[in-house]
Amino acid sequence: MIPENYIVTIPIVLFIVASLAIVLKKETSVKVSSIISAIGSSTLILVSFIGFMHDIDVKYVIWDANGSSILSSLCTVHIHIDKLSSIFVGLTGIITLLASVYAIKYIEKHKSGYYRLLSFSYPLTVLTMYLLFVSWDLLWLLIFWELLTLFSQFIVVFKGDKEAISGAYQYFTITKACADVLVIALVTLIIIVTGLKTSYDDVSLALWAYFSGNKAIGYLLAILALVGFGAKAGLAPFHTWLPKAHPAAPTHISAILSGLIVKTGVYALMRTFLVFFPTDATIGLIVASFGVLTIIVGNMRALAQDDSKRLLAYSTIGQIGYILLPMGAGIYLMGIGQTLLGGFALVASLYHTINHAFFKSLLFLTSGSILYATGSRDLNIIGGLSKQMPYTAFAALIGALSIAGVPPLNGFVSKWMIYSSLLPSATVISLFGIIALAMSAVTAAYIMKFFTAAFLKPPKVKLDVNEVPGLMSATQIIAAAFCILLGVYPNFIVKVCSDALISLGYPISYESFKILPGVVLPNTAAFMPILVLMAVFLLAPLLGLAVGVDRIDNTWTTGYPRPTSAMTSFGYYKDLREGFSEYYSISKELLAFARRLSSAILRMSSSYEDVSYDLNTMLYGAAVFLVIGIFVILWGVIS
Amino acid sequence: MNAIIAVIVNVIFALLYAPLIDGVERKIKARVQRRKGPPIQQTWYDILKLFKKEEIMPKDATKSIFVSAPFMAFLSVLIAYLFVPTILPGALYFYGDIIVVIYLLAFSSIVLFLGAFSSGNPYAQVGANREMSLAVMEEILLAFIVGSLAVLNRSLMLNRMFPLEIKVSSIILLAFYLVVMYIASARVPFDIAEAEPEIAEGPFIEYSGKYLAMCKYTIFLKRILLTSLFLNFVLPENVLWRTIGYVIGVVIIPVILAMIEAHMGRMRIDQAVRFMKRLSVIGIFAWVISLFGW
Amino acid sequence: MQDIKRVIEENNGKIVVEHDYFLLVEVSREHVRKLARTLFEAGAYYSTGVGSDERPRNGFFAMYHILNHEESKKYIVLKVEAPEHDLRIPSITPEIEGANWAEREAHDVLGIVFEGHPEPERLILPDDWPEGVYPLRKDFKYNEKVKPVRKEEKFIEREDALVLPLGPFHPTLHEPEYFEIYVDGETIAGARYKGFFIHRGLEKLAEGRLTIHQIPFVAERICGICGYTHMICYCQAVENAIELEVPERAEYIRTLLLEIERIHSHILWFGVVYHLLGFDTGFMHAWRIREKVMDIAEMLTGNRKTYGMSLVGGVRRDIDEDKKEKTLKALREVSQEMKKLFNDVLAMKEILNRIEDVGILPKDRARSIGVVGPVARGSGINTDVRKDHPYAAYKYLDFKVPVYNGCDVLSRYLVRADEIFESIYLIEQVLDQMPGGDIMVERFEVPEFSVGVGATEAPRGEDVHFVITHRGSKVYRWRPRAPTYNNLPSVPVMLEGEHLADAPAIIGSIDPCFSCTDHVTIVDDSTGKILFRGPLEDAIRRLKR
Amino acid sequence: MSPMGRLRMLIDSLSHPRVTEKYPYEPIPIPEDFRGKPEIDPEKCIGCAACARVCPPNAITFRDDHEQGYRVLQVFLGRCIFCGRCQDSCPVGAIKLTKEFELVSLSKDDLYQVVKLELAKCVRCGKYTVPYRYIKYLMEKGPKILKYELLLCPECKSEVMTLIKYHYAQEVHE
Repeated sequence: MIPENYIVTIPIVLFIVASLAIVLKKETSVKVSSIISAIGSSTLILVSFIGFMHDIDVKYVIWDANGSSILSSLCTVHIHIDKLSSIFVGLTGIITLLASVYAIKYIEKHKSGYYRLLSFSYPLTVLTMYLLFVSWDLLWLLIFWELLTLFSQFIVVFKGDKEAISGAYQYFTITKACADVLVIALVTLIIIVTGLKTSYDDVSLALWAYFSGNKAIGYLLAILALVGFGAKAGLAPFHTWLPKAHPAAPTHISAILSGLIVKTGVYALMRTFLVFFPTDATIGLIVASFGVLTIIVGNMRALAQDDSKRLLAYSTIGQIGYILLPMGAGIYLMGIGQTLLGGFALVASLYHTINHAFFKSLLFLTSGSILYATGSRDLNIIGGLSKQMPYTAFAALIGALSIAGVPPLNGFVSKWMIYSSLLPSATVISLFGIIALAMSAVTAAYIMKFFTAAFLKPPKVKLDVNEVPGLMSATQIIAAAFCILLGVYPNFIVKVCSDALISLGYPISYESFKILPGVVLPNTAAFMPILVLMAVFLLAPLLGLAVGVDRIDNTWTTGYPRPTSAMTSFGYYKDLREGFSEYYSISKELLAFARRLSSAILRMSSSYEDVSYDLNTMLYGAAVFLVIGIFVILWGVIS
Repeated sequence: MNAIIAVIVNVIFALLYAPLIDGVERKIKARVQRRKGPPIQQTWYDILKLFKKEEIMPKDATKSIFVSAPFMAFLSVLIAYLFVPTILPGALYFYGDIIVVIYLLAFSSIVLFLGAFSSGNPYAQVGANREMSLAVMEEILLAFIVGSLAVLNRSLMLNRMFPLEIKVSSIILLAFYLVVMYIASARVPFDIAEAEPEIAEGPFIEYSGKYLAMCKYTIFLKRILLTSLFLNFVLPENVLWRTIGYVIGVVIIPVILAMIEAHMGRMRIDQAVRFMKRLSVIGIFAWVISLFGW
Repeated sequence: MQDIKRVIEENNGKIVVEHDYFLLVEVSREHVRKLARTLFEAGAYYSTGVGSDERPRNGFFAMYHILNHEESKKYIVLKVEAPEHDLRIPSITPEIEGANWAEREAHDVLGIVFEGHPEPERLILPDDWPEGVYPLRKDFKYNEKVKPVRKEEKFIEREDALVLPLGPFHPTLHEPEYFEIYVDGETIAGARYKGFFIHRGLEKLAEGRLTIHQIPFVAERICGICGYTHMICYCQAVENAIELEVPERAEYIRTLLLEIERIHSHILWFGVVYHLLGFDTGFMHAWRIREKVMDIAEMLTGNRKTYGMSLVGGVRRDIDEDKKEKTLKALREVSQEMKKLFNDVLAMKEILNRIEDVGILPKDRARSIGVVGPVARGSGINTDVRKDHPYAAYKYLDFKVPVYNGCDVLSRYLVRADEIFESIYLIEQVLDQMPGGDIMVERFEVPEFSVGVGATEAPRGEDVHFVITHRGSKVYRWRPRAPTYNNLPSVPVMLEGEHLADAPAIIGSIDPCFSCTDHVTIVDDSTGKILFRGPLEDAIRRLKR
Repeated sequence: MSPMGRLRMLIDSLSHPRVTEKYPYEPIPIPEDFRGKPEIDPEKCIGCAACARVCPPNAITFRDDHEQGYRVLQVFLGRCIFCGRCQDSCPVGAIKLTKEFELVSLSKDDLYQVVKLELAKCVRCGKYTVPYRYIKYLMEKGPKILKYELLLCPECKSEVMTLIKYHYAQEVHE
């Protein structure tokens, strides 16, 4: 049995090795780095498993500095994997494993791009993400946070065309130059508040004490944290970079960006609000309000998209809202003493985080397959792919149905938990619940637009395409299987999530959900998802196939034999959107304002960027820095 | 065990009754148009006839989705009957079952949307689009009802809401629910998705035989489901009175709705969306009142 | 009157025939464009155009442009001739939009080439009709067969819109006709019309086989709703050509039946429109009320629809006092019930919303296309053949012409509603003032090559028949032009920018009567076999398989 | 969405009886002058074929059988448009429009009415000419011309007339 200290470092080593694939040629480099990353990702799953069983706590002392505590924090890398971290690490492991495997074939289709940049930064992105989840120190969190932004920015820029560069630029400037300033401010404040102790334990202890005395500053801190971390998660008014950056990246990266990297923001927010801050109703309300705003903005915008990946990117924003809303609501309900519903909401939030990682990366992978097969992302042009790409279509259908919250897929379970906890609370939160419920129909509408436009409606031009290679469709099918599994057998995840929350000290017990009559758990409820599954998903197609068709004929175009035509993607729900034209015009105004604001920030930050580095020096500088850092860590372990 | 027997009886009742009441509605509509109209079993005859006819599939269609969509829609509405009692009180109740009912209803719209798009017919595309737009608006209105009910009863369990306490808020909610029920049961002026003179039955244009029968059956079942939900909200708990009330109500309400339907013109989809958007203001109002517990 | 003659003469037109009803003007090919333009600017609109093969007579092909000049109460028939070896005539479509179809039709059936026509495409002949075969030429036998030519049709695909084929078998259209509608979402981005699926070849049949007394019955069958007006129109055209005076009592009876036909046609339209708007109860009520009018017609003529009452020279049946009573009684009921129905329906907000400000046809556009009847009157054009070119007994009667300026579907709706009550008023006057006397002129001479124009105000608008007589009680050329022929080109204009859901109501608002419009093409009917294998037949074939 | 108009309409409808006819089970009233199925009376018909000449849709046709000596007059209801021109033109009132309108039949043969009339022989050449009855009718009602002329076929008639004219001319000349 390898000692835990080493287990934690195995992925680190593997990812660094993967990043060394930079020395190879073009596609080969990407393939090699993907393969090694895949192995690294599987070790992540192992780490997460062990971490969930019992907390792992490892300290790498780089050198022993007994001086000021801030220096000692920097000198020590404190890796601590608690249950919350291990959930996120596990997610990282699974999703990146799928993405890496997917990338092996997918990358062949790309004709040009910065291959080496990709093969170098991709493993490092995963690595920094991993380290971010496991580090137990605010300063190191900040360091990894910055590095993650840096490396993930490089992979966004991979294609090197105008879209990619501007997407990466927006991504970098907004999340880094804008939000990171806030994070730095926040961390500084915390350090002052906590007396320069940056370990999570110290921070949470000190902040709880401080908060009761200085509510105003506490709220300020909360808002700063929300904006700072939330910007990376795609929180509503600060989301503008997301739909530009995510579609620009190669698809397996988009899947990671949407499935995981936004989750770093969620993780940081959870860490902050569930651990550092006391469960205060006002904070919860603030978070929940931002969550609702994010839901509305993301969903309504997604309804109007023509580009498949852009649509999914907006959908990510909306789904982040569905994660933040129950989180805020949970904190709020905890704060006002409705612990049962509150705990339920928090579990729902965590559950939805997991679900979203699966179905969103699945959907991005299918959109990548479409891109791979047809070379287009434009929902106006593609269409009717379900015949040529049946596996992809099946996977996409599962993904689409689960994001739409169709029982018994996973999206339904977490959404059902959200409404079940929010609606009966008899507070303003229930209005948020109503909005979330209403917006879930919009979710269904836009995701059905994505699915039907890509796979069912007749294509505008005849497409001669084939199913994607087996490796790619296999990853999609696996992700789809997860979507089904998490929906059909939810109690495992509910247990995991509630355990994680319990370990954070919340008065939730998995058993306590049984007090609620019939949570969607087979052993406690009359509602058996498996029954619905059997009935709808198996019986219906079986019945349909049993009935069969007697005759296949031309499409009935009211008697005039002309080829069938397809709806433009812009035409979908045009009247619905016109019905909400007020919303769109308001949001247009707001967007214009945000654009002015961001351009001002851009101007500032771009001068800052210009002075500090051009791309190459940035890359080398970062690489050298990282390699040195890692060696130092390893050295600390050995000594 | 009792609940299971009740559920079986209820489902069978709904299956038999839903087409029959459509026949009654046709008769009523004929009467207000001063016609004689077909016999009340006509809808049953129609469904049986459709079952005997051949099934045709357009050659552009995606078979797997095209053939399974009508059955999926049908079964999802049928499953919703597990949670909503009809003639006998008693169903599978659990916490949050009303959400499941709403999602199942939405799911039937979604699969019909999928089925319509899988046929590749341009009319089906337009019709499905309308269907989805309406479903979104319906869901927004239903969300307000469910939210307000949850606030009012501090619970999301249907049997906790049967019957509703008589309060200002519950009366407003019931009135609001009646309007939403009318809209959701795809009656004129809200039969925009199927609008026969405009887009020739829209989503169902390519369906024939058993598939068409299933699509139609789904709509009938959905109407009775929504009516039963309403009756459950108002009927007393006493089994005898409840049953009597239910039998009367399940005839009277569709008859009244049919009379209203007969005197309406069809709305345009954008008008309908705006109308429903305006209705949602009442939803907010109802929510506020129920928050105060009036 | 003097003015218009001066204008014609100043523009090198030669007035050949001066009739109370029309002027036959001969004009050379060089001057036709300018003359047409001048006449259009003087207030005449393009009514119809007729091509004619006059080679047996003088070796020329002739094109008759018929313009309606309401101010001088005359039809102006411009005759342009072209020799067989040089079949080119300048197109007047660039000057008057309304000439588009008529010229294309003349090209299709006779092979006259219109120089400068903006869209010289095939209009009325089916796609598989061979090039260079011109069915209305006199050397083409009426029972000749042609071999169809397979042709690949080029379909228009639009990137920015869904192409929605509306027709030929669509529930909106009660007759086979094809609209290709391009929708973006549900907004109509454009529309293309393709019609003339119903080919009966009545013209060729009439010229080839029928006598002057048989044609009225064929003319009545041009339309399934307003057939009688075609019958009268044909009779009047012949009567004008041979200068025959019809007995006054016959004129009154004709008027009576024309107005009854207008009432039932309008009520039918209301029913259809209510059905298109989803208000089926209104549809049922309207048609129930209409049934009373049908009963009157049946009682007066012996048939609900095809009255068969007129011949050249008069009418075939008389009307007695008892029938008068019954008619008046029934009409009073109809009037009452319709008033109630209109009041109740106009109080329905959602119906009003569906027709108000929908399907706009601006006045100037309406004039240049040359729309007629309620469509024109709904766009603020005061035109009515009954007033402008009084025929039958209208010259003795008092009535108003309803005109609305809304240019939308509602205006057309209101025009028709008002017309129903005007018609009832007219019938009351007719029954009151009807003089005694003969109802038929039995004997008359039919001169050769005498030109006649007849026009009536059909329920759908101005109906024009053009006749050239022939020896032996036959016609040399007969060209009926139904009102829908002039109204249809305005539909794409109305549709543009509207909502797809309104398309049926807009198409319905012109009260289209497609078979009226389409009849003009040629088919051999005598063998009972259809010659054409157009898309329609393909569809039927596939169904049979 | 004002309810008043609708309510009025509803009450109005409910307070009046239904208008649906029980037609196939009960007869339906038909007006006096209804133009229904034309019926030809074979007893009265003289075979002049005036109806066939005026019939617009060629529903009435005739065929002379010069071998057997019959004229077959045939009314085919499948083409009839019920205009009544045959009734107007018939000199003896043999063809009349009845009030019958239920003409549906499973067999096309039911839609034919056939009148078979014997043809007279030309007294000069022995060829069949027109029906006997027609000649009889013309003898009684026709213009006062040379009656024996009616017994000739057209060729013989013109020959005879030429002869007569020739003889007459000669007589005059002489």
